[in-house]
Amino acid sequence: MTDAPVTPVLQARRLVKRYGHVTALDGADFDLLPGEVLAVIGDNGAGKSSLIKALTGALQPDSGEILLDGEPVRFRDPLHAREHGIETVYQDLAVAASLDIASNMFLGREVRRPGLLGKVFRLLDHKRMREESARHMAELKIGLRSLTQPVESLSGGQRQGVAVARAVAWARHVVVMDEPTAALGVKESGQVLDMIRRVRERGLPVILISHNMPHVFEIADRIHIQRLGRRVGVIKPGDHEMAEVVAIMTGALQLDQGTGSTVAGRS
Amino acid sequence: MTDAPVTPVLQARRLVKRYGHVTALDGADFDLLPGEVLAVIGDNGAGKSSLIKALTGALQPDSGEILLDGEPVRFRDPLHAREHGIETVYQDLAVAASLDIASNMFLGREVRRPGLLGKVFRLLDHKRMREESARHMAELKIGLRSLTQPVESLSGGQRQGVAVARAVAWARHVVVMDEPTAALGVKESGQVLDMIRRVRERGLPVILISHNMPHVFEIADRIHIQRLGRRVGVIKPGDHEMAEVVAIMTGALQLDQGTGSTVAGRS
Amino acid sequence: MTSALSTPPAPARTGAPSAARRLLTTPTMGPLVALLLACAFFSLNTDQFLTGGNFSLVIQQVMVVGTLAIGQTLIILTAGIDLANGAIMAFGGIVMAKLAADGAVPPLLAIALGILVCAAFGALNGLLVTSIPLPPFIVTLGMLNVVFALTHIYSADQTVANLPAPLTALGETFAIGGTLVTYGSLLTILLFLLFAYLLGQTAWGRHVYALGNSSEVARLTGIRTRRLTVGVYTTAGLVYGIAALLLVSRTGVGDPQAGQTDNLDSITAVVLGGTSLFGGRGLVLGTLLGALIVGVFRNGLQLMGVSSIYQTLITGVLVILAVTVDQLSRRRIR
Amino acid sequence: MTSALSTPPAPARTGAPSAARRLLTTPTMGPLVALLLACAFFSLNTDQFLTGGNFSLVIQQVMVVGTLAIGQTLIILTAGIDLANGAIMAFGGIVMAKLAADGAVPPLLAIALGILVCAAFGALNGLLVTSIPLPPFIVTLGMLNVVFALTHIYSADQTVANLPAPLTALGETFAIGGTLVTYGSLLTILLFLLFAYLLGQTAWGRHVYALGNSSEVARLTGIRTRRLTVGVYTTAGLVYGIAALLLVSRTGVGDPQAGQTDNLDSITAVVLGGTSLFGGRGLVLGTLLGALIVGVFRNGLQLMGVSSIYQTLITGVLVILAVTVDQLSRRRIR
Amino acid sequence: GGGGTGASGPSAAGGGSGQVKVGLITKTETNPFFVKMKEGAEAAAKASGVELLTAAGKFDGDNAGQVTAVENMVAAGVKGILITPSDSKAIVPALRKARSAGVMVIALDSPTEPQDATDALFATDNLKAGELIGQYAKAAMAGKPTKIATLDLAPGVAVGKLRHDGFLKGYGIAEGDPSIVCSQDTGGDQAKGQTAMENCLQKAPDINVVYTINEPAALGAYTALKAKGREKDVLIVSVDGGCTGTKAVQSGQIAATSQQYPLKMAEEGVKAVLTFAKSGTKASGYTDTGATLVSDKPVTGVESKDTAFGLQNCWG
Ligand SMILES: Nc1ncnc2c1ncn2[C@@H]1O[C@H](COP(=O)(O)OP(=O)(O)OP(=O)(O)O)[C@@H](O)[C@H]1O
Ligand SMILES: Nc1ncnc2c1ncn2[C@@H]1O[C@H](COP(=O)(O)OP(=O)(O)OP(=O)(O)O)[C@@H](O)[C@H]1O
Ligand SMILES: OC[C@H]1O[C@](O)(CO)[C@@H](O)[C@@H]1O
Ligand SMILES: [Mg+2]
Ligand SMILES: [Mg+2]
Repeated sequence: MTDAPVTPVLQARRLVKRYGHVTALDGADFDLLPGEVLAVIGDNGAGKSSLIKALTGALQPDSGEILLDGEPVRFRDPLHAREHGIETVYQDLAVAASLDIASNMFLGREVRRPGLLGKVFRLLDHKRMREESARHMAELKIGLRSLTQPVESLSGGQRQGVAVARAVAWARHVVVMDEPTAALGVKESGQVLDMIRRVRERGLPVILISHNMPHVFEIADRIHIQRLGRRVGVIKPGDHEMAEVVAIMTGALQLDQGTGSTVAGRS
Repeated sequence: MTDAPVTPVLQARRLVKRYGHVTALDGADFDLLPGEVLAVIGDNGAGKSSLIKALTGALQPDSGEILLDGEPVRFRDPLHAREHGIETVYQDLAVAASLDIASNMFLGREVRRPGLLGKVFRLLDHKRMREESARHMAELKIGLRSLTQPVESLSGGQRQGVAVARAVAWARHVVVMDEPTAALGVKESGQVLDMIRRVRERGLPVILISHNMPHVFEIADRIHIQRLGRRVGVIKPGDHEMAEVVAIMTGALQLDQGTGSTVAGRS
Repeated sequence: MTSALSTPPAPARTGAPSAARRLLTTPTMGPLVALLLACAFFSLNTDQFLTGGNFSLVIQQVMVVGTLAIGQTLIILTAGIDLANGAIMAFGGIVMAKLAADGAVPPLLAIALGILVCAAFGALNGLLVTSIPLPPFIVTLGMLNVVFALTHIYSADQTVANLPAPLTALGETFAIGGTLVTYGSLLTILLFLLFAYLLGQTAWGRHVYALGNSSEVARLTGIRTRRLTVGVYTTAGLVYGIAALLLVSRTGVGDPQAGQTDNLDSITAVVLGGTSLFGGRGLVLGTLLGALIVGVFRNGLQLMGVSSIYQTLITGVLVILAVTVDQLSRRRIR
Repeated sequence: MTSALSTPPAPARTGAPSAARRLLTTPTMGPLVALLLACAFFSLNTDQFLTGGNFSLVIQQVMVVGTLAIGQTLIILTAGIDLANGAIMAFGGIVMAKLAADGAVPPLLAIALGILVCAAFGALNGLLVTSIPLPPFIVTLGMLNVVFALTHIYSADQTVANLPAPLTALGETFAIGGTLVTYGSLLTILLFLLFAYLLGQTAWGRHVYALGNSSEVARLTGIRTRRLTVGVYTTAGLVYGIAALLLVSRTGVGDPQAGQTDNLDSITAVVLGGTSLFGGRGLVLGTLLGALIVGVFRNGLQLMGVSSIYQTLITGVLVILAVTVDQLSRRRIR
Repeated sequence: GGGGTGASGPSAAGGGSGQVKVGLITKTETNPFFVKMKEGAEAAAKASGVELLTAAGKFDGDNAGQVTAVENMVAAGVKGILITPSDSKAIVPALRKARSAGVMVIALDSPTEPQDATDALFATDNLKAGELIGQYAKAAMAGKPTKIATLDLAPGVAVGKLRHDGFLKGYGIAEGDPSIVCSQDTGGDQAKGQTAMENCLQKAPDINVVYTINEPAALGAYTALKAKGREKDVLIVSVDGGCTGTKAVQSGQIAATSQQYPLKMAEEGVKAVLTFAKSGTKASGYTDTGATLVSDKPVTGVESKDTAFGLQNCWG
C-alpha cells in the first residue's frame, strides 16, 4: 500500500519513546511522500504528537531511525529541523505570550533594516515585519482588531492562526501541523485547509494531525493511522469509508496491510 | 424565534465587555431555555468565550444584566455560579497541572473520610475520590494509562476529558462547555456528545460552544449565532441549512429575526 | 488503569504495591541523597560527627530556620515568596520577651501575644498580596523594612534577658537512648509532620497546590483564591510566631538583631528541598531535608576545623552540588 | 488593523499617531508617577531637594546599584534571578584595584581584566543554569558565597587605596548648566539607553523576551535557548564589571566589603520598575526609574532629618506604595 | 531557663585527639579588624602548638550565627573559646552552656552583659576610645561654633553606642544637642559612609566636625567631603588605628583616631587558653588592651601619640 518508487521525503523506522513507564511511541514507522498531504489520525494519547515531535527535533527518541530524503538524520533541536526547511505548528501553540504578532511571526528570523542601521546597529525593521505579518495574517483571513497587541490577549483561535501563518510562510521542505484547526472557527479552518492546498501546490508535502474526519477526508492524499504508539496502517481516503477508518483507529477493525482490506479486530 | 412561554433558565441582556479599546461584547443578548442544548457558534474572536465567562462569573461585564430563572443575579466569581449549580468547562482548560486526575475532579469539593478522621482530622478519602474519578473517566471512555499521574503529563485531549468529566459529574442546574471537543479524538468527541445527551435527559440545559458544525447540527436544539460581540440570531437546526448558518455567522447573510428568513448581508 | 506513577503532591497510598517505585520517584529523593552523601563524608572525616549528641545539635541549630522554612514552603507553593519572615520572627520574639520580662503579662499570655503579632503580620502580607494584587516579593520586601524598624523602635535596641521559665521551656532537654534532645527540636519535627499532613492529606493542601499551579485555574475551578492566599500567609505568620518562641527558648533572650539573613536561608532550605520557586510543586518534608543539608555542612566543616572563609566557599559549592544531585536524580526517573 | 495597543516589549514607533496613548499604556508609567510624586513631596518638604546638585548626587548614589540592576533586568527577563551580582562586582573591583595599585599591570589593562573576571563569573552562572538545568536562584546563591569568599581570600581583607587616575576617572565631574555631573553618572545613563535599544530594537531583545515567556516555546520556535541564556548571564556579568569600575571610581578604593546588600537592592529596582519576576515582561528604563525611586526616598528622607530607623520604616511603606501606584495605573489602562 | 549541660553533645574536656583546640569566633569575616585578630590568633596558636578553629557571624549583630559556632566548637572539643560578641546580651546563654561543659570563654573586643558571663574580657574600653576623640575634637575646635555629624554603626550594636556616647561625653554635650545636625548609620562600611556623608552635607552644608564609628566610615566621609571641596576645613575623628586609617591620619585625611590592639587581644586570648589547658587555671576579670589617641596635630589637654607610633603599632 505504502509502496511507491519514489524516495520518501521524511521517514521513520521503529521509533520508541518512553516517559517513565508510559510508552508514547512503541516502534512507530512513518513515511511522507513528496508533494503529498499526509494526515495522521488516532485516538487521544495514540502518540501522534510524540511522533511528530520526534520527527522535528523537539524530542529525542529512545531508539529508532529517521531519514530525510533517504539519508539518516538526527535533529538536535527544532532549529536544526528548521534549518532543513521543516516548519512545525506544535499542538501546544509555540507563541511567545507577551510579544506581538509580528514579533512572533518573525521570531528567530527577524529582519533588520537595510544598510548600516541593520548591519552595524542591528536595528530591526519593525515596519517591514509588521507589514509582512499583516499580509500573511490577511491571507488566513483571521479577523484581528490589532496587530500590535501581545498574542496573550488574542482569542485561542486567533493565536492558533498566528502559529499556522508563521509555519506556512517559512516552510521550504516540509510543513507539519499538529491539530492546526482545533481552535479555529469554520471560516478560519477553511482558510487553513486552503493554505494547506496552496502549500501542496508549491510542491511541499504536509503532515496534518487532525481529529476532524471530514477535513481529513477532504484534503489528505494518504492517511496514517496511529494506535497505541504504532502505525497500524496507511490508507487512501478514496479506498475506505470514513466509518471504516474510524473503526481501524479505535481498534474495532484491523487493516491487513497486504491487501488493504479490513478484518474484525480485537478491541 | 426565541419567544417561548417558559422562563429562560439563564438570560443576558445587552452585555458589554471592553478590553482596552477591543470590545469583546458589544451589547450581547442571550437566552437558555429549560432542558435544551443551546449551541453558541461564531468566528474566532466573536466573543463566545467572553459571553459565557460573563454568564458564569469568570468575568464581570462592564454593563448589562444577567437573569437566572428570571431573577437578576450577579455572580461574584465562578464559585458563586457553581453554588447555583452552574458547571463550566472553560476553553483554557481549568485543570491544575501538577495535581493528579482525582484531585482535579474533586478540586474544591473534596471528599473526606467518614467519621472522626474526616470531621476532626479532615483526612481526605483518596480511595473513594480515585474510584469515583475512574468511574467518571471510564464513562467518557478516554484511554488513560494511569489515573495518578499529574495531568500535566496527559495529552491535550486527555486533559480536556478530565475537565469535561468534572463538569458533567457536578452540574445541578446548567452545564456550560467552551469547545469541549476541540482537542478530542473522534471516539472521545462522540463520548462527549453522548454525555451531553445524557445531561439533557437528566433535564439540565447545556450551553455548547463549538466550531464543529456537524456536531452542532447533530446535537443542538437551538443555535445562538454570535458575531462581532453580539447575538445576530438564534435558529433551530431543522429550519436552516448548515451552509446558510455558516453564512450568517460570517456576515455573508443576515437573519431577519422577525421571520426567521435570511437576507443578503453586508460583509 | 490505576497504576502508580506518583505525582509530586500525591498522597501516600498505604499498602500500595508500588511503594518502592513511589519512593524512587518522590521529589525528596534528591535532597535525601545529597544529605546522606554529606553525612557519609563528614563521618569519614571527623570523629565527632557521627554521634547522637552531634545530630541532636544540628537539629537544634536548624530548628529556627527550619520552622521559618515551613511557612516559606507554604508561601512558595502558592507561587509567592516571603522576604519578611525573619524580621517578623524577630519582632514576635521581642514582643514575647518584653511583655514577659517586664512581668506585666503572664508568660503564657506573652507567648500567645507574640505569636498573634506574627500571624497578624502574615495576614497583612496576605491582604496586600491579594489586594491590588501586588507582587509578594515587593510586599514582603517592604514589610521586611517596616517590621525591622518596628522591632528596633519597640525594643529601643535592647536585648531582653532574664526571661521567665515558660519562654525558655522549649530549650529544656529529654533523653532518647542516651542522647539529649530539646523539646524545641521535637516541636519542630512535629510541625513538619503536621504540615506534611495538611498539605498532602487535606482539601486545603490540594487547594494550595492548585493555587500555585495557576491562580486563574484555581479561581475558575471555584476556589476562593483570595481567602486561601490570605489564609496561607496568616498560617505562615503563625508558624513564624512559633519560630520566634523556638528562637527565644534557644538563645534565652529576646534579640532585636535576630533573623536578618533568615529570609534567604529559609528560601534556600525550601529550594534545596526540591520545591519549585514557581509554585505548585514541592513537599514540606523536602524542606526539612534542605534545612538539614545546610546545618550538616556548617557543623561538619566546623568540626573539620575549616576556617570560616573557606567554610563560606565550600558551602557555596556544596549548595550548587546538592541541587545538582537533586536535579539529576529527577531526570533519571523521568 | 495595525492600531496601537502597545505591548510591553513593543518597540517605539516613531511618528505613530497614537503616541499619547502609547505613553499612557507603557508599563513604566506607574514607576514614573511614583517617582514624580516622591519628588513633589520632598520638594515641598525640604529646601535642599529641588536643586541640580542634589539630583546629580542622587544619580551618583544610585549609579552602582542601577548598573547592577541593568544586568539583573536582563536575567529577570529570562525568568531567572541573580543573587550574586553584588558579590561579583566586589570581586571585579578588588581585582582591578589590586592589579593597578601594585603597579604590576597598566591601569587600563587592570580595568579590562576586572571586567573580564566579572563576565567570566556571569558566564559560569549561565553555564550552570543551563547545564542540568539548575534553578538560577540556587546557582547564584551558591555563587554568592563562593565569590564572596574569593574576594576576601584574594584581597586578604585589605582595602586597596592610592589607585592610579584611570580607575577613578569616572568619578571626575563636568558641568551641565552649573551643575556638576560625574562621568560615571553619564556612563550609567548611556548604559541604560544602550540596553533599552538592545532589548527593544534588536532580534536579541525579542529572543530574551521570548525566552522569558516560556523557554519551551522559545526552543520550539528555533531559538538556541542555551546559548542565549549563557549569553544573557555573560552580558550581565560584563555589566557588573562596569559597575565595579563605577564603584571603584566613586569610592576611590577597592573595597572587599562592597556590594553585600546590592543583590536585593538591584532586584528591588527591577521590580519597582515594573518588570515581572516571572520573566518576559518589563523594560530596562523602568529599572532606572525603580533605582531612582529608592535613591530619592533615601536622599529626601535624609534631607528632612528623619532618623535612620524611621527612614527604614518609611522606605518600607513607600516601596509598597510605589508598587501599588504602578499596579493601579496598569489596571486603569487595561 | 537554660538547657542544662548535655544538649551540646560530647563533653568538651575530653578533646580526644591530643592536641589542644581553641576556637575564635568573630563578628564578621569582612572587617579587617577581625581578620587581623584571626592572624594574631593563628600566629599565637602556631607558636604554642595549639589547633585553632575559627568561625564568624554573617553580619555585625548576627547572634544566631555565633551561637551555632559556639555549639559546634564545643562539639569539636575545644578547650577554650575566644569570642567578639555581636550581641552582648543575647550570646550569654550559649556561653553559659559552653562554660558548664568545661570550656573556658574569653570575650575579645566587646564585653558581654553581664560581663561575668565570660571568664575574662580582653578589650578596648570603647566608651573611653570615644571619649578620647571627643575630647580631642572639642579642644581642636577651640570654642568655634560647631556643626557635628555622627556616622554611627547600626541600631543595637553595643560598640557603636559606647563609642558614640563616649564621643559626646568627651565633647561635653548630651544626645539631642543642637550642634549635632546629622546622624546616620553606616554599618561601619566605606561606601555607606560616603553616601551618609553626602546626604548630611546636602542637609547641612556647613558641617565642620565628623565623628565616625570606625575608619572605613571615616574614609568614606572624607571622599564625600573631597567631592565638595570641603576636605580641608572639616575635622574627622575615628576609632580603630588600622594601618590604612593611621596612614590617613598621617596624610591629614583623618584628624585623630583612637587606636585599638586586636592582635594583643587575640594573642593574650590564645595564651590564656593554653595556660588553662596545661594548669587548669582560668583567666579572669577585665584586661584593658588599651586605646591610644593617634594624631599628628596634638592638642593641649589631651594626651596623644604621633603617627610614627601609630604606624608601628597599627594592624591590617
Ligand atoms: N512529557 C510527558 N510526560 C509523561 N507522559 C507523556 C508526556 N508527553 C506525552 N505523554 C504520554 O504519552 C502518550 C502519547 O501522548 P501524545 O501527546 O503523543 O498523544 P497524541 O496522540 O498527540 O494525543 P492527543 O490527540 O490527545 O493530542 C500519552 O499517554 C501521554 O500521556
Ligand atoms: N484578556 C483579554 N485582553 C484583551 N483582549 C481580549 C482578552 N480576552 C479576549 N480579548 C479579545 O476579545 C475578543 C473576543 O474574544 P473571545 O475569547 O471572547 O472570542 P471567542 O469568540 O471565544 O473566540 P475563539 O473562537 O477563538 O475562542 C477577541 O478579539 C480577543 O482578542
Ligand atoms: O563594626 C564594629 C567593629 O568594628 C571595629 O571598630 C573594627 O573596625 C571593632 O572594634 C568593632 O567591634
Ligand atoms: Mg497531540
Ligand atoms: Mg473562545
